[in-house]
Amino acid sequence: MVSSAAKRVISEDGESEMKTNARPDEVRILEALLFASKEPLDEKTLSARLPAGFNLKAALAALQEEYAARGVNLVRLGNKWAFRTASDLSWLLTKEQVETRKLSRAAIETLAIIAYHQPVTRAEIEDIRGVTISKGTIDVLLETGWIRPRGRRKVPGRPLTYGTTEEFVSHFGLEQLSDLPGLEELKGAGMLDGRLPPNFSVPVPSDDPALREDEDPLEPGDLDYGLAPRPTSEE
Amino acid sequence: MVSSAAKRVISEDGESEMKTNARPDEVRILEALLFASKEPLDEKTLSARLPAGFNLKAALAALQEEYAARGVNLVRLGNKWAFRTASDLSWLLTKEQVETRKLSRAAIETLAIIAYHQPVTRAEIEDIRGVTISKGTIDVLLETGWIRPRGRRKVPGRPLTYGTTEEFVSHFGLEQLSDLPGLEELKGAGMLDGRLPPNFSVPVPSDDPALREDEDPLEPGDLDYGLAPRPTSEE
Amino acid sequence: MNAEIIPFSADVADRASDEPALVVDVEGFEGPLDLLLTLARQQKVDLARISILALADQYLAFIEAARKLRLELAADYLVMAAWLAYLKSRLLVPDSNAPEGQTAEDMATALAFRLKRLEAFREVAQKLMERPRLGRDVFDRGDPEPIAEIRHPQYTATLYDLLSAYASQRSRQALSHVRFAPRKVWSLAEARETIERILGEVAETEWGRLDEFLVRYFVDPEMAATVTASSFAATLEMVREGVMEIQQHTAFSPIYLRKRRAAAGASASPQGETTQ
Repeated sequence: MVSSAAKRVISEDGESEMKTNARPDEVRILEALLFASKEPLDEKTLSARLPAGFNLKAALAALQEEYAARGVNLVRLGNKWAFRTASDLSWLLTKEQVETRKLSRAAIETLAIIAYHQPVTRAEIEDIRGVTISKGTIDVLLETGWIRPRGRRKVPGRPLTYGTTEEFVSHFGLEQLSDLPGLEELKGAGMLDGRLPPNFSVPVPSDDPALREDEDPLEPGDLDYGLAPRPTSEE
Repeated sequence: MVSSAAKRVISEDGESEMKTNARPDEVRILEALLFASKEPLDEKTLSARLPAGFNLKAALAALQEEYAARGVNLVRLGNKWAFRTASDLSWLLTKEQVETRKLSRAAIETLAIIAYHQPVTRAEIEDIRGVTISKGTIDVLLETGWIRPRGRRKVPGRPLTYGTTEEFVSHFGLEQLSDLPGLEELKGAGMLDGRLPPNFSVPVPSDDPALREDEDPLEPGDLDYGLAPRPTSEE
Repeated sequence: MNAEIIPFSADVADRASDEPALVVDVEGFEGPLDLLLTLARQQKVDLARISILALADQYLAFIEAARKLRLELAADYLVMAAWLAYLKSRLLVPDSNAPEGQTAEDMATALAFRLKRLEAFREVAQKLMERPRLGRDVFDRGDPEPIAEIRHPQYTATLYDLLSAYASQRSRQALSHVRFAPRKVWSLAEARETIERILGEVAETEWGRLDEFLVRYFVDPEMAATVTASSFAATLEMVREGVMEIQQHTAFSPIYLRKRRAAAGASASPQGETTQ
């Protein structure tokens, strides 16, 4: 728990003063930082503005609990934190809704395969869907910022592998990737190990940027391909 | 008033559950509206977006009080309302960044004259350099923290005299100012031309803060001029 | 392709009468697997227990119907049709003498797995899209408070920069003094200024010797010639202007000068110490 002693407040002119306030100042700082930002903030960024030795994890947990019943909630998104409006109030906020490009069925399915099956190559996506992916589908998904090329599979042709991004996690409000709805059932039914040799353990989707054993890092220039990612070698 | 029935909360897995909480719905709604709005909202706009019969003033007052001790406050801006970082935490909204800059040729030449010839007035620097010095040059040098006004010369107009600081000595890796190379060393290093006139000399520099015989102490207020140091009397 | 709709008759018998007839818009399918999955759903059984044989029949009937209507079908659909026809023949007429390898049952199981997998991904895709989404169901701070950047300039300069700047400007300045310090020419303007000052010092009517007045300027022997020449030229100029009078009795003899009297027309003769 956060220390409950009176907190040192750094006032604008840099001097210190004692403040008697039931609310610990570290929590106020945390609150202010997270509130001011549109983007989720990681714990490192938050720590940089807080006194050394401050128990950030405990404070975040306390703040999250404190805001749980409010119109604005503190949510964890991957390894970042952000305030978001409570999801049950969406009916009030129609004015704030942003026009989003409606994704085609092909794009939605492709996104789901990338999310649940990552890292995954284009050929693997095509195998699952039983149809070739049009170039535009991957482009549209890259444009959303939800997917990214993350490496190359160590197989002949060295195809690009795709995975999801932090924006994906933030957009769909996932605390972590394993919170993907229906993931357990999908895994339990053996749907994620179709192509792998039987001695492989069942893969779990992971957006951990660390490459898998069967992935090579991207090469210079690969990210330029990002927006037109159909390396001929993959065919 | 908004229905006070238990609210439908969409939990993370998309299912609904009943949630009983003591927090009045009005405040949650207001909180979410103000949080998500792109601009401060006036009471008329808020009312229009809230269920009929909603006691706006009461909800605003309640919310304002609730947030008063927090890192984020509900503030009234004219006749509009918005969440803003608490004013004592406004320093959180600044990011200090160090930007490396190279000194201009004129600045480094002026600095060198001040280092060797201190205490020295602007007019004396100009006399040694054979060119006039722009106001900006002295300003930049004062900004570096490497020079300081140290007194006033006992001559008509009582111009400021400049000298170097301890930061100067440490920045240039000197143990003391008198470690600056003299005439013979500069010649030896090939920096000074061999064909100099016989009366050419290089002073032995000293940053002894004690005033010289021809210096008066700075007057109150002189140091405020420090960052805009062209007192008209010096012209 | 036209937006033609094919009622899919092969299936009609199995369907409850209140259901709309399956309308098949070929364009609406995302490939043969999608078409197969749609057909499989009509069997209303778990995909694991689906009759691949019946499914193959339905698929082949669909392709046949589409061909009759002269609909263009992508090659994918035709390849699948050929494969299903082959699978069907092997399922119907098992070849007991076939070497070990993939059996018709394995092929059917693999197809069933792919259909099941596609359906499973469709289901999770749907669930994913139904999650509370940012900008649709939940919102971030609409009016974020920007972080202002305060830049602290950090100046850099090396000792070498400093020393070479010092040395080079001192040398430059010292050498320029050496070049221009000795003035070898006394300009006409300088001469005139000096003579005017001298004239101011002498009494109105007195004649004075020019070289006596200028003696202090002859200290540097190098200057003698230029001082004499310039001051003589300056005096002539001033005489012409009527500011002063001048006389010299013989060539190379001393030159006398005095202020011109303001009103008096006649010029008095020089004082006694001069020789006529």
